[in-house]
Amino acid sequence: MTELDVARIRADFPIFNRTVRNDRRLVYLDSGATSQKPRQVLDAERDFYENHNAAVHRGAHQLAEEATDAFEAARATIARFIGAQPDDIVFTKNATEALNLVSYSFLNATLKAARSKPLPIGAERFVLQEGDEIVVTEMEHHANLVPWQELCDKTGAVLRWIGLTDDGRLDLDSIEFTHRTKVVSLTHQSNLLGTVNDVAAVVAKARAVDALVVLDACQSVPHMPVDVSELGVDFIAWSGHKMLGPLGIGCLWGRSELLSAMPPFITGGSMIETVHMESSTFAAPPKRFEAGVPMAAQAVGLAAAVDYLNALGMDKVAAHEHRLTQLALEGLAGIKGVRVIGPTEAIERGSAVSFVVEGLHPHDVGQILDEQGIAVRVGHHCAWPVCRRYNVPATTRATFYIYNDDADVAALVEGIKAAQKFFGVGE
Amino acid sequence: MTELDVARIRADFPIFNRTVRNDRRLVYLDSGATSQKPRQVLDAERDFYENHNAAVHRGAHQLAEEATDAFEAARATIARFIGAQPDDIVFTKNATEALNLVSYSFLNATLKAARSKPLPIGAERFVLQEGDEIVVTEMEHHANLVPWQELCDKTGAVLRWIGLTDDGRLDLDSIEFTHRTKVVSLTHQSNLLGTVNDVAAVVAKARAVDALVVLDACQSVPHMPVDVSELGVDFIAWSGHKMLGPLGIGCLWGRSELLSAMPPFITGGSMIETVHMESSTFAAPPKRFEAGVPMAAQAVGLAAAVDYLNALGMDKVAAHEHRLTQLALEGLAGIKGVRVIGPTEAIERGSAVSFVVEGLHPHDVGQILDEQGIAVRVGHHCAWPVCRRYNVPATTRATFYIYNDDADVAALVEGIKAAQKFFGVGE
Amino acid sequence: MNLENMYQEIILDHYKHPHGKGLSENFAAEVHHVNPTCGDEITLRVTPNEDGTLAVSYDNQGCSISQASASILFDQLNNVTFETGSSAVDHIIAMLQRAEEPNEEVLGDGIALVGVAQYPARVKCALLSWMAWKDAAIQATGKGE
Amino acid sequence: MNLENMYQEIILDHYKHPHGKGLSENFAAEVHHVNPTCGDEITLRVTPNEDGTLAVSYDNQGCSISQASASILFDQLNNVTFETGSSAVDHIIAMLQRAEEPNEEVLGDGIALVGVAQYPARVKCALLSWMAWKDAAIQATGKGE
Ligand SMILES: Cc1ncc(COP(=O)(O)O)c(C=O)c1O
Ligand SMILES: Cc1ncc(COP(=O)(O)O)c(C=O)c1O
Repeated sequence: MTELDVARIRADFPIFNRTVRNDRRLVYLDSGATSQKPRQVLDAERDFYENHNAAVHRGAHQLAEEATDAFEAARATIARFIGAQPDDIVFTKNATEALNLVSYSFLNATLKAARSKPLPIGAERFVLQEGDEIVVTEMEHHANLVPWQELCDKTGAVLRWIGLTDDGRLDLDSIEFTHRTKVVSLTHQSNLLGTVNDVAAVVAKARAVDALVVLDACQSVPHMPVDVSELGVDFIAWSGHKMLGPLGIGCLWGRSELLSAMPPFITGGSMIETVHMESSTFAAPPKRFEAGVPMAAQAVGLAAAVDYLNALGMDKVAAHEHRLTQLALEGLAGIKGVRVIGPTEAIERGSAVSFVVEGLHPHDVGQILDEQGIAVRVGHHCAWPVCRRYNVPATTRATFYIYNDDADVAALVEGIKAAQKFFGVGE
Repeated sequence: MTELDVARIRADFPIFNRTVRNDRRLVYLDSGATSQKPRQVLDAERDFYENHNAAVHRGAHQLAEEATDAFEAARATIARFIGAQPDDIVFTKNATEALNLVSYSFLNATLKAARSKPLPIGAERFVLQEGDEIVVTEMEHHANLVPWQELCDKTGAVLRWIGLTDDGRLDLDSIEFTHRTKVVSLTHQSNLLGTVNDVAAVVAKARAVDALVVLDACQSVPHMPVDVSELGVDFIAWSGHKMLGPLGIGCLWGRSELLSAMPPFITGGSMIETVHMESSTFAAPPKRFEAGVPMAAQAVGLAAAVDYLNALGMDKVAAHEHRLTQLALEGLAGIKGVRVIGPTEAIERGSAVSFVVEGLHPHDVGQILDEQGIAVRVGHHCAWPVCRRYNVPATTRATFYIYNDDADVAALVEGIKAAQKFFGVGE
Repeated sequence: MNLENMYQEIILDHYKHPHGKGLSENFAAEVHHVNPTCGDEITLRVTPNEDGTLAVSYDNQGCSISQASASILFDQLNNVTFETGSSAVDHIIAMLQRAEEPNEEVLGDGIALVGVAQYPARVKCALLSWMAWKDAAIQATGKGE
Repeated sequence: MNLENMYQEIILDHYKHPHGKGLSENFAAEVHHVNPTCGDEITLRVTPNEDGTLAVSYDNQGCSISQASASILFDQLNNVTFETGSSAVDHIIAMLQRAEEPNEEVLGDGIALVGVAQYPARVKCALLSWMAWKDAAIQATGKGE
């Protein structure tokens, strides 16, 4: 058996026991925003609370030991999932915080250097000069755009971006990286277009000018095998909640020597080495970046999600999504008045399929789909510049995951036709 | 019945079904680090995931509507608990992030002002000049000390602090606030000493020089009635996990006009108004400070914790803890060689009771207690400067909560005696 | 489908044939409001007339609900006083929060928007133009709340 | 109590009567290590002798385990070569992670620390002085890992 057994998978997800709107079957096509959670993840989290709950890294009693063990074992499981070492994984509240952690490292190193305050060895890589360049792409999620705009506003660095081709790909020739380019931050897979970017090509260009590379892996780690030792990037950031894990946890992976060179971001308890009223020194990564009591139960839940995905096999997950994406693209191509925004063929693309329906606003499309039990997302999907680039005010987006099947794709296609009919557009 | 029914309360906490070490009854005296969780909180979180899970504020489908409703209803419940308006409550991952959010507002406003970048109306209050003063106290948790040290390091502001008296109180005359004092940040209750500070007196001094007042309420909101409309402070920060709530959520309350005047801290999706590649504008609070998919399930769990505490009555919770504290202080006073660090009478103090045992290191005391099933915390409790102030390398700390009773206090007293006997110290 | 409650004929009609769309050159105050979740946008201008009423003009893009709502707003609030307009805004908010019954005298065709109250995520769409009007009218008249 | 495994007589003895405590004035490298969780501290100095071995001196404060461990370290590592000391450090780490059986030839009284492995939170206490020695020895000799 080489394919996913969707019926069996669905049985693990309690939410599919409920119906939506007038007793319709739930067709959940919004995993790009957040995934549903299997029993196994909820059980793992609950077991932590019911049997091992304590503040981790803070106590010597048995519960504290058990909680700490569970937390660090979770870190190791998650690290293994992306081919990394445990100490190079930092837990954050979501991917957004992880990306901000990197951008604030530049800010904090720059400010401390300017005042000759102590900095970790190697922190020069994070010190910006007025006019230094930060490169993003035009297809970034706001989480990988706004933090860099903010960094530029506060340091005098300049934001530049890689443009997009008409068919939804990076136009790598649209800008040159220069010796002023200090960091390139891009998404692995666009959450709006579905495009999977050619990371190797960007890394090669960045290495040529000695720039660091940050990868927003929110839409890749949940959906395909990802191995940091092969990617060649310096940081990757992603969220737990999009990969079957709990809300409230995200991850940053960074090259060990870079994490060690970064000043802290959020400061407080558990990230220190010594504290005097006058000044403090800081622990080594990952603790340096995990101030305060951490989300240990969520880490344990996320590790259970990793176990769940590993048991399915990430290759199979990717193949399954690929097939559904292909089906969906074909189905949408068959509806008059529907235009896909992003690659129209299932080549180097993931399962985020955005489209517009002529004569209908996405909000209205989404509403009619919802009435049929089909949950899609409508709007700019936190990637407003992409909408502008393709001259649409918003899109309707379907995203597929392990619990979706052919019937879900068919429901989407029929649903769009029903929307056209309702509003009297289309054929 | 005016007292808490501890047996009944304990029945709500699954963790008390287990034993620790050699099948000992769990005597959990570490709620100051994190509290245990009742069934009701775990059920609420699970119900969210099993029946309403979706990314909040991001979709138009039914699940997204339900998730958003649950999240915002939770905010309203939590706001009511401290006498606040929902929109003045910002969710963070823990209290540490909440305190950093405030300190970074000063940093970000200062940097943007220096480059004439757009700032919200009223942001001048957050702009620091070289030599401006930030005041904390010598009894702060690292979470309310290190962020301010960092802010000073990056802006040239100067950190000053209110010293402590020998009996563990703030020595309010130890420093004068000046016209340079921009913000005073102090703890409501010391997590090490147990001291409950005279907030009104500090507020009066701060108002006289027009300084903002930040209150670290981590050890007060879980343990006593707290009403922001009576406190007179400008911000309060606390964590969910110390008040029966899930890990991974904290809260910042701020005066509406101040939150509105603050530039964003962590930036990304859901906190924006418009986004262009060149620049962005930001949403009103609380969204401005809640970038990325938020911890909605945890908010729902925390609201259930609030409901649980409300049903008990915070007055009764405080009275119950007060009685246990009194008992504990009496019990410790009766052991030769034991010295309490902090107020020795249960007046203006909470249930955190720290002590040292002559001839024994706290780590060893904690170990012997642990062997008897008694979970205490040992070390500097993230308040290292307090240890230095009282000339102890560390302390052993017991903290009491709603599920503790007289037998727990007695176990602690007997346990300490056993430790003395084991190591051959004491009488 | 149950949706007919929200998408009443009269709403779809305003959507397809909006009233008064297009900006006038004269204005005392202009505002630009967006719904950051979905990108709906409206530019709205207000000018006091000699008789103390306020003329309104607008241009917008968005879903059927936000477009129809703006068209209805034009019918109801063009050339009314600040006070009349403000109380209409208060009423439509209350209606969409199910706090008040629809009042046709105040809202005209706007009472057909009552079906939107069933779909909390769409309430913002229906209110976008009304909040913009309030904002612009306050700026144009200097009247506070 | 089961604790006797960790608090063996021999450990308590080192704790109460530590060997070699006190800093010598001569040193090539000095390090200060802390256990940030509980505040245990050690200052440790290393000086190469003429024969190529390394003299060690230290001062510390902390719990019985960290104090006893430092006293044992003094017995075992004072005036040994970098290589001998390093492999002892490797061995005690492995022993405390239960990856190797205690080897008395290498650790002397240190094999009594094996009981600490049951209490993960205390492992750091037992290792504090050994990690400090390694750090100082590398600095004093310029030898890497
Ligand atoms: C007084 C005080 N402030 C701040 C904190 C930090 O809270 P958290 O670790 O949940 O961020 C704590 C608890 O650890 C505390 O007791
Ligand atoms: C590509 C991409 N980047 C970043 C994010 C932000 O993730 P989070 O909201 O979990 O921080 C998302 C999802 O919202 C995303 O799809």
